[in-house]
Amino acid sequence: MTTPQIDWFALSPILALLSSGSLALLGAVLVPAGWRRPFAFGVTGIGFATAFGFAAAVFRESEQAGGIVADAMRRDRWYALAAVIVCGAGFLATLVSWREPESEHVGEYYALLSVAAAGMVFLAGASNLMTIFLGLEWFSIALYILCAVGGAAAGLEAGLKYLIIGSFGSAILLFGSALVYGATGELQLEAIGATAAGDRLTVAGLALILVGLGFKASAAPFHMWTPDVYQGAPTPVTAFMSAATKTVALVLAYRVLVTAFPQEEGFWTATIAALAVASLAIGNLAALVQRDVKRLLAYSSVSHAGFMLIPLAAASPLGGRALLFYLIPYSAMSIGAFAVVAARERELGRPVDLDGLAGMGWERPFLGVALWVFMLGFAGLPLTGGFVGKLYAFSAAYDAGMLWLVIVGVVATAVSLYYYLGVVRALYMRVGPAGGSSPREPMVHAAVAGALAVTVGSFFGVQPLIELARDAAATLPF
Amino acid sequence: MDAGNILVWIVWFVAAFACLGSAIAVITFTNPFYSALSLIANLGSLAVLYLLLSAEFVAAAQVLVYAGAVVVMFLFVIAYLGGRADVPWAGGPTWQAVAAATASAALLLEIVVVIALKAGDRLSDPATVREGFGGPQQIGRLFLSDHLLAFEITSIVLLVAAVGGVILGAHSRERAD
Amino acid sequence: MLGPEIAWYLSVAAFLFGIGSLGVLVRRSPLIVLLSLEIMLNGANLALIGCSRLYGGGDGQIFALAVMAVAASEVVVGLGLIVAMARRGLALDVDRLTTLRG
Amino acid sequence: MITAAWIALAAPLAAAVAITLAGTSISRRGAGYLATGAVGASFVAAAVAFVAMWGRDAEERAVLSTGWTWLSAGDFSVGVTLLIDPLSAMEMLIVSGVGALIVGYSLGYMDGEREERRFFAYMALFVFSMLLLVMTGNFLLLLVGWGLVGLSSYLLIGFWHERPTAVAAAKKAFVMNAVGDATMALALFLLIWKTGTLDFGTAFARVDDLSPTVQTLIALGLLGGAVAKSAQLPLHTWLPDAMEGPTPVSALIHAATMVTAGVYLVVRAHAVFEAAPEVQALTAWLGAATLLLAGLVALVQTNVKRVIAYSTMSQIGYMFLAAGIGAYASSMFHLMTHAFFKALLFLAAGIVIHALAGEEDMRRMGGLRRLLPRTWWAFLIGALALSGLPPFAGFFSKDSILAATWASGGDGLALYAIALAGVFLTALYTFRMVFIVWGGEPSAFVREHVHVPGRDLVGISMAIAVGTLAVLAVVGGWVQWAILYTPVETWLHPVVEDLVRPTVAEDVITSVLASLLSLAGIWLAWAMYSAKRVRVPEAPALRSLLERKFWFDEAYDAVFYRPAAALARVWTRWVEEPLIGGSIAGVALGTRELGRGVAAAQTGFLRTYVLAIAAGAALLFLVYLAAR
Amino acid sequence: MTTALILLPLGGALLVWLLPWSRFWAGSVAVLVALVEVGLWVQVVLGFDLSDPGLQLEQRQEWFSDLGVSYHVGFYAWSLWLAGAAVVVMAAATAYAFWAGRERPRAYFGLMLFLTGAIVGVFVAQDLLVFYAFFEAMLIPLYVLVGVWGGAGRVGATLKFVIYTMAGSLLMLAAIVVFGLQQGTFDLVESGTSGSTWLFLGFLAAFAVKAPLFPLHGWLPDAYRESSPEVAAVLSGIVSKAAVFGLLRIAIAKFPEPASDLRVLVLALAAAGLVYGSLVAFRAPDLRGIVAYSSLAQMSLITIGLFSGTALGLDGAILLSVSHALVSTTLFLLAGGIERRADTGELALLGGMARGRPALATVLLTAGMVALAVPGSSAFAGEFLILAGVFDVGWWWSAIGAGAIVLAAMYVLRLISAVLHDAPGPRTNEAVLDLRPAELGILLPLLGLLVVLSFWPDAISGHSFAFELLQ
Repeated sequence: MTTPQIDWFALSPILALLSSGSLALLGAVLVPAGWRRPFAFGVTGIGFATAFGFAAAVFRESEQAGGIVADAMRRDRWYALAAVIVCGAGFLATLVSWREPESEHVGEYYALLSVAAAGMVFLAGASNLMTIFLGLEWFSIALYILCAVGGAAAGLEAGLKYLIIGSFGSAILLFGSALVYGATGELQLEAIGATAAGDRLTVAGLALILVGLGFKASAAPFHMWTPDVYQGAPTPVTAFMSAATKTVALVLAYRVLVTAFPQEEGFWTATIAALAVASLAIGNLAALVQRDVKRLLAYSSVSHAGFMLIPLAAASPLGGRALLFYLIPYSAMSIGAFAVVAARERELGRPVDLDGLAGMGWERPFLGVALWVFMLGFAGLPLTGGFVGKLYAFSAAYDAGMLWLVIVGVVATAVSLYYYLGVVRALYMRVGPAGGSSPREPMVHAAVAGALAVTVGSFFGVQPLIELARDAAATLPF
Repeated sequence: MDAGNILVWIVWFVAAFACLGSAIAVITFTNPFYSALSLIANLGSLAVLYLLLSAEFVAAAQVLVYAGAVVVMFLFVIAYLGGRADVPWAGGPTWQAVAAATASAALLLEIVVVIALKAGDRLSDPATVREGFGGPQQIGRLFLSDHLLAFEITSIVLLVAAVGGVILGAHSRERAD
Repeated sequence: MLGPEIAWYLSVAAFLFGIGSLGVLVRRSPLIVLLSLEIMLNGANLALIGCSRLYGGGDGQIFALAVMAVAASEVVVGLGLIVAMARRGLALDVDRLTTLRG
Repeated sequence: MITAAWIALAAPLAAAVAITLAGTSISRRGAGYLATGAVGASFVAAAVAFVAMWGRDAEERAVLSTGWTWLSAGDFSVGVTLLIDPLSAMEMLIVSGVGALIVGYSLGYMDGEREERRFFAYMALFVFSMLLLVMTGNFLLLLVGWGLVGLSSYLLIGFWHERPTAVAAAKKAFVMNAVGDATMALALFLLIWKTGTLDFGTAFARVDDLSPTVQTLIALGLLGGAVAKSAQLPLHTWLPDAMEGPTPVSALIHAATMVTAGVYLVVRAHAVFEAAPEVQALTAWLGAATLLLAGLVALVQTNVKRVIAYSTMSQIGYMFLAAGIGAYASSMFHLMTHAFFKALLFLAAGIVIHALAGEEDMRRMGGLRRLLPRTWWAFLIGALALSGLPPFAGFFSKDSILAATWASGGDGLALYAIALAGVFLTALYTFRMVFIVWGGEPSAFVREHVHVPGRDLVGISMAIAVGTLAVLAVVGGWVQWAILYTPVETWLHPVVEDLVRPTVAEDVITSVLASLLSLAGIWLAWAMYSAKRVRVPEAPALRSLLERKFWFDEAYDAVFYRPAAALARVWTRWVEEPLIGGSIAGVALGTRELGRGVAAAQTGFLRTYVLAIAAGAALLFLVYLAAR
Repeated sequence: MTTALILLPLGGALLVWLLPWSRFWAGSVAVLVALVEVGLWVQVVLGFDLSDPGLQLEQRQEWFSDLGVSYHVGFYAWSLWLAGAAVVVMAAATAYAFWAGRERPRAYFGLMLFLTGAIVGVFVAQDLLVFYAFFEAMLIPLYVLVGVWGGAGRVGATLKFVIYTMAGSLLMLAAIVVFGLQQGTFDLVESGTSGSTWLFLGFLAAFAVKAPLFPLHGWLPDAYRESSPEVAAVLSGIVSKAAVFGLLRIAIAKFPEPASDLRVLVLALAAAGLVYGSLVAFRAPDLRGIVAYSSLAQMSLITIGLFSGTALGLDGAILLSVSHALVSTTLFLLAGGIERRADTGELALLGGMARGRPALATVLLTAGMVALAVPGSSAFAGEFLILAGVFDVGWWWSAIGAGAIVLAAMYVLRLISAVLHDAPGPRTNEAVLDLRPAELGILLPLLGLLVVLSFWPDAISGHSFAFELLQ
């Protein structure tokens, strides 16, 4: 029996997160009650920061891609960059979580946050159908609990819905994996790709795997859990989910499809394109009539899944680059927007609908401007990275000969403006409820500022970011 | 066809029908308690199928872990909440039930069709396996070498679930005060 | 190999999967929905083990074991949620979980 | 000489700008003096230039001076260019001279008006514009002057802006002139593309090489501008309405200078018209038709200014006729004498109106001869000059036009007949006016306003203007008597050569005929309106035709204004509001409804959500199976 | 220098937003920055070789290399004039806002300065993406400026405006992506020309909305009526000129064949817009309606010039653009002043204002005369060149244009008469004062520029070299 060589360095981001999670959990027991919150918060924050650093280091040191533990995981820049994004998102989400949850399970909350992020980071590197399934369940189960951790009815409802639908999705993914295993006898992605068994069993497995991945990325028509869960979950959790889940789901999807199913490229590119169109259509249309801001953002995230599926459908190095780039500002904007909602929620003491935003732009100038910028970023207007992201996504689609997808994307953007600007309208053009003094939210402000910096910075500093994305995308076998 | 083969076929038949029958029972009983019990039958018959497939360790684990632990937990919860009747097919619009049946049947049929189409091909050529295939030793070796990560992750997932169970269970007690 | 070919096992797996999904789709009690999910996972497990036998590798069995653990985890969390909801006096009927909608 | 020309051009503009900018820091009188002084200075400068030109050889009299490039693009370039030659010098003298007199007259006439400053600024602006029109050396700046005189005309007609009729008349004048501007602009475009330049000299030299169609079109476009500005058929209806302006305005703009700009244009661009003989003939016929029509309409007008306005149209008809047959010198000569006597008539009428507190209806006048004796003499001189009786100015200029018409051959005889008929009509309506206004006994209305008989010339400025013009209306025509000497023709010779040259016999016979007709007209007027020996014919149909001015206004209203207004209303009501404005709202609403539908599918039922996934999976599966 | 022209107002905007200025100082700083911007522009002109038709004062900095995108700015002679009009109009608008007083001054003036920077950016952009970025960045402050500080119907107006313009610009974005990838660079100087009709239409759509061209002007009446007067002035005066820049620099210069193939279509639309706008302006019941629709007509005329394909038409279009920017601003600010006094812009309720209000009358009259392109005015010079240019394409275009000038006379005179003349209207009372010195201080420089341009339109038309761009 040979104990496998373990590349601890490559796993360091995961280990850092697991450590911080364990510490937070221990803190829930060992640290005196008054100190639990700052302790857990601090430990988690440090954990994310450390993981972020490690991930960056892994990125730098991984010019040569390689496998970890019998190729259960890949150590490459694709993984590392996704890990960086997840850790960054997690760090911001931690900041937003300050004062959350209101129940006594503070340590557990932060521990779960860390552990969920660890699972996501792991999943970004997973390169084996088994580790993929496990990774998915790892962070999903953590998220199910996080949804319900506040104990509110909506949270419980969201948690249960998420659990049942998520398990159903996982089961489909699992069965698909079994079919692919049956067709090829392999679980490892590259090995599957190398087994030229482009037969019915393989495509059948691919179909089910696509459904599972589409579900995680909340692509229509597998998106229906998204609005309910995003709305019901505690806002910081929603923020984290919207950014990080989508990141890993898409990054993973790209890896799986490109690595394991190169022969079936015609199948999945067409499917992804169709999913993209459906997501764009349904997400944008449904968002038009939303009043609850979190729900509106949830539908917006569905439509953004559509936008990010466009480079996926391109199946090219440019597409990979486009996806990774898109994820950076998207994650920042998403967390930032939910952070602002969280701040408003705490100020008003109730869920925020559009009326709840009325006049906020004037009362809370910083948060108002920030939310404005995030909305513009979502809409893909210049001066935000959202614009460059869309540009790259469209470029990739055109490059892959899918001009029609560009047109669809453009039309969808036009529709989306209506509700993004609706938020801005609420912020600035309505008279709000008489605003009291804002609770001091330095952490949320810091998170928003960070998100803002990334959102705007990714517009001006495209070159360095796109180089990162290019190096990362170069590791996938296109 | 020798006698051993016929015996296996018979066992397979019994186990497979028990398995499907109990599965149908799970989803048709109005009382969750009976459903949970049916699940035990389902798991047991599955274990037999696993044995036929030379997966001894898995079969054992199935009976011990699943039937022994998971379903018991179910039963506790059901007992705790009281057995509320729940009629299948009830509630929701008719089209929903029709669509549900259609979708499930379609999925099922499609998979079966795929398998059937492949049946004469690759699926009819099982490998010859060594002695000890599916035994605890082989499983243990795989878990600690190639699938070390899977093993670790499984434990993490279980830990997370445990924490979750504690939080969700304990939480409401506090709320009740 | 004695007895039926692997395809037969896979067909049983498919039936289990289908029955499980039907259960999820038609039952309103979250408990039975969880049970149905277990059936779906078991179907997948059977397929995995069958394929494992087909290729003579242990990967499928390992996978199946991991799935069992995951299934157990899901059940733990699911039951936790159900208990918590019951204690909060929420209806144990997925059709009545519709405060989040639209 | 060229410096003097620039000064002549700049002085009135400077005055206009100064008055505008000074606002209330300049007194009303001051503004008047400033404007009069500036126009006077202009006249002096023009005279200096004239004298300087006189001293040169005939061939060296034309001088070009470009101030700066006004407009250029690609190879096309137009400068602010002055062309000072005998023709423009003559016009400069008329414009600035008559202008100075009338602006001076206004000092008295407009005294006490609240917005006197504005009036003088506009007047100065007008003189500048008119000078620009006649002095410039290219078509574009000519068009600029053309437009600016239109603008000044608009401003001055609508000077009493609280009178709706004045405002309406001003707008009408502007719009009709804009039509002329537009046709002229089109001719200019054609010139640009066919000759590459708008400079008079070069363009005229190149016109000969163009195809006949192009030549005709250019000439037609220019004629359109000329017709609009000079109130000839069919763009004549604005002029009578323009009488809503203060009387000095009518005198300066709508009698002496601006309205004759069309004649100037035809003479200036004679090369173009000569290249297009059909248009030339059309010019002549339009002139003839206008002179006849205006003469007829003038017979039934009751407003004293309108009678004079129609007579102006009619006289300009003579000028067009002359220009059309190629009697350019005669045309210009008549333009000059007409400026004198028509300005005189207006100013004299202005004194009457002033005396009667703004009343312009002839029917309420009468018997003013004794009350305003000096004005009476001035008016009478003007009337005689207008009727073309020797030795008054009109006799010399009009008779040479008539003779030239006879001599021109072709259609000439028909035109000649019309022109002669016009002479009769002129005398008739002029003296109808004379007898009604001045003859008979003063009406009660008159007596009420004019208390002290004989004190008619209230201000020295008005006296000077009327006096000078009265003298000019007599002696102005002596400058040339075609039978004996032709200095005007000689003077203009370097610029434009007459195409027709009547014989002495034709001249003499025409003079006799015309004088007799004129006398006949006067007699008939006396008989009908003073002695009442002859009944004014009833002929109600004819009368209403004339009173309605041949229904031109109504026709234009029905053909152009109403359809345009209706179209505007229809577009606003049925296109702009529902379609253009509403379409986006409709699209937005539709999209929203679609969104409502999509959101409604999100029922909150967990089983539906799962179903979506299951169904999606089944469908995808099926498609994959079918495709592989 | 070019970049400084962009950064100065943007920096000013940040300054106004971030420091706690009082109402007075926020406005003062903004006006000061706007004036310094004008000064900077003058400085640029002084350092500019006005006889050189090429790109000058170029600056280039790589932005992202894999798609060939760089921050590339520079001035052509003709774009220099457009930028000049922009900074002047923005200065006037800012000053007017300062005088009129606006709620939440720091936000307001910051946005105005931001807008200035974005507009200048549009006029100097030499890279498609830089252009697009500034083009859209312009929209952001406008959205708020109209939506927050506008009139009663502002929200609807804003929505219409944004949806229209964004729909157009997104089509343009698609076209940009395709064009840039086809060319391998997004640089406008480096890239070659394309023969694709579809791409051309994509660009055309964006600019046709922005200009606007018939029938894509649905946003115009509301936006012009509901925004505050200075914002309406900026919209019609300057923002529309971004379309001029785009049409010339991109649609025409980069797509010579489609532009000439579809010339008749564009000209027909523009001619329709010209007649349509003029006629509807003639029916409009209020001040701003007339100016708004006249803007539609004028922009149509400018488009005709741009698509005439002749030096006369193109240079004339630039001249008319500058002239229209100044006139339109003057008229909107005046309309704002009148509405402030009379509390309404309904023509039926106004009238007789000339009596006793000489400054108002003179300024309105002068601006109106330029607006109707009285011969000798800069607008006339521009229109003359445009129509002379398009005469080469077909005489009928010129004929329609000439006819529309007559209509222009009709609606402008209607405006002037309805405000100034006839008997005083119901809202013309003693409280309606003449223009204040501060207003004159804003309006007279604009009028002064117009007068100077009227005396010497060649300053622009002869030093634009718009046609040379297409060589």
